Amino acid sequence: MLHQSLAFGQTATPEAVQFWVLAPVAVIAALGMLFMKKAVHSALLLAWVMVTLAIFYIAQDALFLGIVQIVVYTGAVMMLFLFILMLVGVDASEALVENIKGQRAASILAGLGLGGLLLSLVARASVNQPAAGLKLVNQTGNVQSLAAQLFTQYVWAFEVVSALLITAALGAMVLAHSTKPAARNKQRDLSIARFRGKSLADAAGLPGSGVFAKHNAVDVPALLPDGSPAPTSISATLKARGDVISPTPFALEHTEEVED
Amino acid sequence: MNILSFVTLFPLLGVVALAFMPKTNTHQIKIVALGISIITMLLSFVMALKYKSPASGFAYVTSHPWVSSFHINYALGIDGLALVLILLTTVLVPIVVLGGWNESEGGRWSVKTFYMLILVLETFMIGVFAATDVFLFYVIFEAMLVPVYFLIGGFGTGERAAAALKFLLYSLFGGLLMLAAVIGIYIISAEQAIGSFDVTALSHLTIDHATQNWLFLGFFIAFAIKAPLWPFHTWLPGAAKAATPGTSILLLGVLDKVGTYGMIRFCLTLFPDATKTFAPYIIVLSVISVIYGAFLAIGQKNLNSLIAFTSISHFGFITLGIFAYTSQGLTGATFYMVNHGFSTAALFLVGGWMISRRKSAAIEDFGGLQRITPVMAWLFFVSGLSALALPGLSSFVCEFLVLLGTFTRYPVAAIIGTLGIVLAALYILILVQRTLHGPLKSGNESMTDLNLREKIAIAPVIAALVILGFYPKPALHVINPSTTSVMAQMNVTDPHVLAGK
Amino acid sequence: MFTMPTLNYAQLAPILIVLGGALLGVLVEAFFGSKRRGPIQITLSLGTLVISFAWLLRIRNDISATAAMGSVATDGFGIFLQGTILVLAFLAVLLIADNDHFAPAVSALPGSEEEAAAISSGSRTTEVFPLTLFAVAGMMLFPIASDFITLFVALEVLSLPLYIMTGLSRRRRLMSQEAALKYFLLGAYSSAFFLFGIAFLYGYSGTLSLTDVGTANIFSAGSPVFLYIGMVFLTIGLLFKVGAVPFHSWTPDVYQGAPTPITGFMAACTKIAAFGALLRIFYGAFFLMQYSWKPFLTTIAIITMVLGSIAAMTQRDIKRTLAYSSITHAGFLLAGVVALNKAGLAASMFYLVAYGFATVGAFGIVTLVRDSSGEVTDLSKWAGLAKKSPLVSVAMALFLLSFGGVPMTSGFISKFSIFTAAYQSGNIAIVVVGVLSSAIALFFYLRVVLTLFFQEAPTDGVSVVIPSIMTRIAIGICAVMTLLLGVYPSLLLNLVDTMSTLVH
Amino acid sequence: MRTSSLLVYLIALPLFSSALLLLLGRIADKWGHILATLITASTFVIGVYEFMKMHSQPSGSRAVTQKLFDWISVGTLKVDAALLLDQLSICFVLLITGVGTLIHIYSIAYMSHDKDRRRFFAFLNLFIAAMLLLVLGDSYLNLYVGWEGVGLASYLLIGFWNHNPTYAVASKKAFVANRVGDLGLSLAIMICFAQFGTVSFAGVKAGAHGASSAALAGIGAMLLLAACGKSAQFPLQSWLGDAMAGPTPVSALIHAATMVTAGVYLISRSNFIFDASSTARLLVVIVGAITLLFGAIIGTAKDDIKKALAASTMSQIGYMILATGLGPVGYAFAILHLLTHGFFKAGMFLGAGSVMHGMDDEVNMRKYGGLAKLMPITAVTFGLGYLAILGVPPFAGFYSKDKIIETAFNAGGIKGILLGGAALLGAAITAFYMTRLMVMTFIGAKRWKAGSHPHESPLLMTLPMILLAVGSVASGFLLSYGSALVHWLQPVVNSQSMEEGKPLMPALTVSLLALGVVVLGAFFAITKYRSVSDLAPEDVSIFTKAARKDLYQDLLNDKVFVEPGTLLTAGLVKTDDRVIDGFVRFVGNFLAATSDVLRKVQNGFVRSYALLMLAGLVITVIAVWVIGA
Amino acid sequence: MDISNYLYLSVILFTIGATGVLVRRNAIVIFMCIELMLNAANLALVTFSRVAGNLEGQVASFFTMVVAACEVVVGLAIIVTIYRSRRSASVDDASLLKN
Repeated sequence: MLHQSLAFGQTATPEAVQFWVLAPVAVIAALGMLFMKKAVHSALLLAWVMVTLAIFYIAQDALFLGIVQIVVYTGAVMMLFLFILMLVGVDASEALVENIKGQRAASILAGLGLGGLLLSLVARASVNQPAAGLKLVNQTGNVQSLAAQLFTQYVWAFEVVSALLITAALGAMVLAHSTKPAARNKQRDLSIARFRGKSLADAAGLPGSGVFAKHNAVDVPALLPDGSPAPTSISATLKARGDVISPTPFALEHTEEVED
Repeated sequence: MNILSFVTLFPLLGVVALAFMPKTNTHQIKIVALGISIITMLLSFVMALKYKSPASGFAYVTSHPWVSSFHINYALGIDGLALVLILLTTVLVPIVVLGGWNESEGGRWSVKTFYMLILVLETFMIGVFAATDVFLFYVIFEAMLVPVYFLIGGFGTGERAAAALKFLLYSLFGGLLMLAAVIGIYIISAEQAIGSFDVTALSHLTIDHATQNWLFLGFFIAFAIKAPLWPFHTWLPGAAKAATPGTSILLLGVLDKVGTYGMIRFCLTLFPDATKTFAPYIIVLSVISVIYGAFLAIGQKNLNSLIAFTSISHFGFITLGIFAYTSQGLTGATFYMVNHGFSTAALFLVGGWMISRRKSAAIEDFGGLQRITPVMAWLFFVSGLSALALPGLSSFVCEFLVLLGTFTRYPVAAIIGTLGIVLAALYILILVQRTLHGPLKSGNESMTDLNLREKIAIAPVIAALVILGFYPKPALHVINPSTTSVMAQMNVTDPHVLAGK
Repeated sequence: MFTMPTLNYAQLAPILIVLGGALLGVLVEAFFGSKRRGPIQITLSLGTLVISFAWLLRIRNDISATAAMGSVATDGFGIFLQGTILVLAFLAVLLIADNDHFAPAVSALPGSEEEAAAISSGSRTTEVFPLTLFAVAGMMLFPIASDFITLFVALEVLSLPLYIMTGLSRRRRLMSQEAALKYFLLGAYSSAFFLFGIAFLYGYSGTLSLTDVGTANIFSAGSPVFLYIGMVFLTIGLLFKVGAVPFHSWTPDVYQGAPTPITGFMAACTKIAAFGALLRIFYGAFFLMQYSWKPFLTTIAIITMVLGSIAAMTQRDIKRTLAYSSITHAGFLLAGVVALNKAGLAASMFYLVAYGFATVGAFGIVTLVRDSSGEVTDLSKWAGLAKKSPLVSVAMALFLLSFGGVPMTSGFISKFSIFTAAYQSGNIAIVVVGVLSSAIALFFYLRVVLTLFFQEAPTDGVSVVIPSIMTRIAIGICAVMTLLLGVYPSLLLNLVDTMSTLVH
Repeated sequence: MRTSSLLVYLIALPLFSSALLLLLGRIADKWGHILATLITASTFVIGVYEFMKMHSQPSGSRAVTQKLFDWISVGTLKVDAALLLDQLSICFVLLITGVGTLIHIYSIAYMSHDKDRRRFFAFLNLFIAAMLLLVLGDSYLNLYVGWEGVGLASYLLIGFWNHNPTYAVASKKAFVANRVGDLGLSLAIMICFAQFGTVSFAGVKAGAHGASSAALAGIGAMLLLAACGKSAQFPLQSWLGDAMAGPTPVSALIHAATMVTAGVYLISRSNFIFDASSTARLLVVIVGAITLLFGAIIGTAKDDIKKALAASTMSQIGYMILATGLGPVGYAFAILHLLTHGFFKAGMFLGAGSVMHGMDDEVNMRKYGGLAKLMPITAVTFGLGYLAILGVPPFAGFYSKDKIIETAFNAGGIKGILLGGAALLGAAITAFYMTRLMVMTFIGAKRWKAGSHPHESPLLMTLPMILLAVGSVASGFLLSYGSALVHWLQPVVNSQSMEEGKPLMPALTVSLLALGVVVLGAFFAITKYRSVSDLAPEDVSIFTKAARKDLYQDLLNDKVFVEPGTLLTAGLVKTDDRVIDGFVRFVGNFLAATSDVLRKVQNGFVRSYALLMLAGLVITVIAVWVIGA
Repeated sequence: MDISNYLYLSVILFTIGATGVLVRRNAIVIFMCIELMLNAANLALVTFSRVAGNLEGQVASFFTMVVAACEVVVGLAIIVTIYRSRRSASVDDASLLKN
């Protein structure tokens, strides 16, 4: 091990140096998470905090945890976050304007309150008490000792955690997995849909390009140059059957002659 | 099963029978309901005839464990107090069924539902008076609200839903306060001995004064709401206005008596010291009730709410008698409960017939009925006389006893209370004058007089009022020992005669 | 040195059976065609629950604190709650099994063609069954966990499936997804607190065992400050789960958004599990420090009762109303926690059972009331339902009256025994407030009853679908139990009396 | 003490017949009036029989009792349903049954055209029963039953034609005013019970000496209040005038001869209370004096013949009340006047009824005139009654009224002079208004409406009038011959006990004085009303106006009771809705408002929920820290 | 150096995370803040483990990581689902359920 712990309260200097260098950076990074517009920046800062913590774990005789922190947490979990961020849109940035009245002020107040309170409480608590240190238990190696605990005393919890993993997998499947991509509609389907629509007005398709008319179905009157419908353009049979569609929606907008 | 249990549960037999009858056969349903209630009445008569006042405690005692972890028993037993009220119940139910033969029709639900509710209610009403286990009493006390809620809301008129809700909320609110007190006294009994809900056992507890006061209030407010005592009364007029006459009779005639009954059975005997502490304040409330109810009755424009307010006035007398805790006051109050049951029943019955014929409950719509429907008018008048406590009718005896009993302890209260008898004359005679006297008002021309069924329905009520007025001894004979025992439990005696020998 | 761990599988079997069932369910998903999955899953889930329950009956008297190396405590209390959870989960699965509560294709966009195709192909999201079983396993573990790691794991095992299932509603999918998001975010937030609390409790005692925390002398490095911080943070995680004010905000939204059978399942079983854990922790680990937490928990209980019932008064949606009702009930149950006596434990157990049945029943009925667009939870549309469907309305009224604590229903006995226990512990304030808030709560229960029975049906009214046999069984059992426990509560009271033992 | 099993029949017979007639309905229309009359006559026979038996006993043991059953027995309160017939009550029994029988007979004819005659007779019998119970009850509580019973009967009879709203209101007014009096009686009973532990006459009498003077004064005052209600004494007099709404026989029986004298009976019966309390006595004489003048003054301005007679009744009862307040001998004179008044006033009322009968129910005297020729029997019998009430010797009133005036003067000091003066003045005014009545009705010019055919009434009506006229002439002499009544009543009211002090003036002087003022009054009336217009003149003095308006008694009642009462009622109705129910609603609204606020907190934003949690956490940490520290 | 400095750091990070949940609107960022809180808790566990001289804290920390991983899977799946329906990952947009 790198150092010996002396008493609860005092550690060797190298650890102190390390702490005083990394801790402020971690705090700044964590705060940065709060103020970054882009989620992806926040994610990177969080990853940084996690790595810092991993170093602290190692410094505190938790070698295994330190490694796991980097591999699993920073490596896997944070990557998942980034992945999802990509999915959602990596550029998506959040306007940092608060729109719930009083939320921000109250949040900061509550945050400061909680922080202040906890800090002062912790300050009261740790006065001159010796820390036991992990030298003894880590004698056979941190990983071995950890494993021994994990597989004896906490084996039941360990077993149950498997349920959690399955749940997570199942959950992700249920929520995100879609059974089959829906078949794209073929032209045949499209035309059937056209004729089964509410109005037959769509059935005829659109007129060719370069024409003023917006429609060319037989049951829609043609438009005269001034934009008014030409009643004679409809077959009398259709009229008699009442199958005439009002041409108003297809009329040309009255455009002003623009003179340059 | 002893006869008391049998009487209590018998109406449920009717419920079962009705459940298997087809909905459409309304006439048969009514006959069955009537039959069951009459048999219940006869059974209760048998029980009453064999009743002997026990030296102490209750008669016809029966007890089975119910919820053993809380020492709750299905425990029944009656003393004179309970007996007269049970008899009142069993007599009124057939009268309600017969008198309100058609009021079950035209409700939201079927006729069958109506009578099933009525019979369930009857079991509850008998049970609540017979229960000697505080928990059992409480359960029935609350549970009986449910059928009434549906009776008002389902078969009433006008703002029935709101009235039903208000009634239920008030009662349940009171009930919850009582629940806290019930729990409290149970805990105390558990501390002093093995926990118990038995009313006799509980009366032997020694409870310190402050606790007594709180527990007393818990019980009392529940009962005051039910009774209803001023200022807890505002649920009543609405409920009476919306309910059918039959429901009103059961509500005011019997259900509300549970409040005053509870005051005697629980407040007085379980918390004698607290009773003495609070009695002066309650006397004040009672006097206010008497006067206030009477004034409000004078000011009512609706026949049903007028009767409701007269009842508030009368309940004021009852609580006055109870919290004077003299033998005359207590006996008078108990007897008052019975008589008020009959007199209210008479008023609501005839009033209900008038309303159903006129299709309106507004007093101003009536007028001159004396000329066109003499029998109905006369019965209404006689009912009114019983409400104003005319000597010769039973309500006089009890009202007088109450005032007399109160006077010996709280003379000022009695004097103010006496003003109530003048106001009673006013509200009844104004009502009589507006509805029965004067020229016939238009809209009343086609009214028909009572038919035979209606006459039969009301005859026992009037007979009871007259007979008990002339010869109240049987009732007083039954009530007196209970009164004596309540006073003994409270450790009080009547005030001394001031002068004389 | 490494020694073989000894696990008493007989005592762990109920949980293992459920987990096994869940795994089988996952395999079924993989190997059976979508048409056949449904019946198989239903049978499998119900069978698993029944077998687990049967096993539980077998081991009901095996009390031990070392079944899993000290990670779980199988005692009367734990077994009772496990059994309760199994029974209620069984009823809930019956409701879940009714066809059309879940989106057929969850990943498809609401209203998309893909969704329409899935609907028309009749496919079902049968994954809910294994998910439910996973949740049940977590719930069964939660109240018997006796170290903090197991507790935390159990919490997550029960929560994760619920987060997922909340988002699976077939109709109003946006709301359902929103509910899932809210539930998840707040749940994760609260479990962070929970974990932080565990850390500080560990800091205080140097151990993660519930029992040892309770009996820890002031550990050399520990300071009571750590205890307080740990206790508060841990408790808040649990209070979140039970929906106590001010950690309740998720409840109405999630209850409303989730598919109704899931809401029923969640409302009943989660509450039991979470209260189980709460009771075990406060009756065990924190018993000796009661003077530091009792006032604060009492206050929470009072606030929860009062605010829950007041907030419910003006709700217009039946599911939200029931959500607030569950908040109010959390308050009453907390009264049982702070009573801190055997009576309080027994009363809480009774209460949980009674509440569970009524809750599953009530939500079961909510699933039945529909119009052309599916379930209708807007109360105004429920007006006059009694005329069309008297039986369903009577059952609903029964559940509501039970919630309100009207005598002759199980809710009354629950309330009575809880208040008795609280009174016995000298906590009269909580009884008085409880009574008053019951009165307020009654108002809104009765308002619903009034709507059902006394209001005129609107023209665009709803109808009650003919319930499937499974739903009928579920609601029927709930109604019968609600009534039976009200009329003859000794059945259960005697049981909880004997079962209310905790091993440490 | 002797017992008699007959007493109960005095009450039971008419009660039974009344119930029978009411319950049988129209079936009894044909014979109901006959049955009722026979029943009443039979009670008179029983009364006479009892009187004979009583008379044959020595004066100390004449009272008889009959115990029927235990009525109310609670704690120390024991009230029997028991009857007591003594020298005092027998006077009343005979008066009630005697006059009652005559009036029944009269009514057969008078009501022959009314389709509800049966009901009328049922009510009359009810009245007889109640009145007999009133005078026969052996305790205050029994008395109270009869007391309210007669009130009820009076209510029913006044409102007999209640389809006329005015009559219905009149009956209600009478009952309510009576109830105010009843309040006094019930309070008196309560004080008695609290003081003596009993409410029987004997018991109270036995204890009266030991009671405090305040208690006695209280009982006395309350009894007086009761008497005021029933006997229409100041300040509860206002109902009597309106009570004339009832059929005339009713006015004669109830509102002249019997019921209204119940107050006198009550005070005489309670002589042991009043004897022991000078305060109570003082109150009694004040009330009596005021009322006798009050009634008399009202009487001078009434044009309605029945209302004039009613005012006269009020005044005459004022004399009786005055007498009862004058000490033991006064009771006897009060009863004497009561009896004589019963004859002559009933006679006059029947006469008035006879006149109305002949004049198509016209009651306005200004529409009469010169009827003496057409109705000779009525005029003569009425005239005899007139002479009696004026106190012209040897008619009955002379014996009774002069005795009262004389006793009043002898009350001593200023009090005596004031009371005597008032009584004397009353006599003068009585003479004035009675003469006015006689002149306007029977003498002078005809002022009838066209179409009237005044005629003499049938024999069934005139016969009772004749018999009563005989009584008006002879009763005074018979009863006071040799102080017969004074001796007779001695055991009950102790009427000879008081040592007669030196009288202020000799009896003869008083008589002459009284005669003098009577002549003066009569003369004045004759000159004034020799010619009368058939319309009441409007330009009259304010005194006349006031008298016509009953000295503003109704106005006063309206202003003091009715209007504030109405306002109070309206106010309370509002209070009930707005304050009491309003409070409950307020609580509800407050909770609902809170609920709305809570709904707003639940704003749908997950971040707000998280904030709430965090805030809750912070507060909890602080709280636990504070508690832990 | 004072070992409790680690605790201070843990507390500060936890607070920053707890506050971040309140002020950020992007569901993913909020979730990251929660991860930060979990990490802070882990740091406390590891530190306490050193103080207590046993490995239980580290075991707990290990479990936390596993649990967190599962939670992340489920959480992100939910976020993706809702993003697909709404085209927004802002939690403020998801406020249909209220009052």
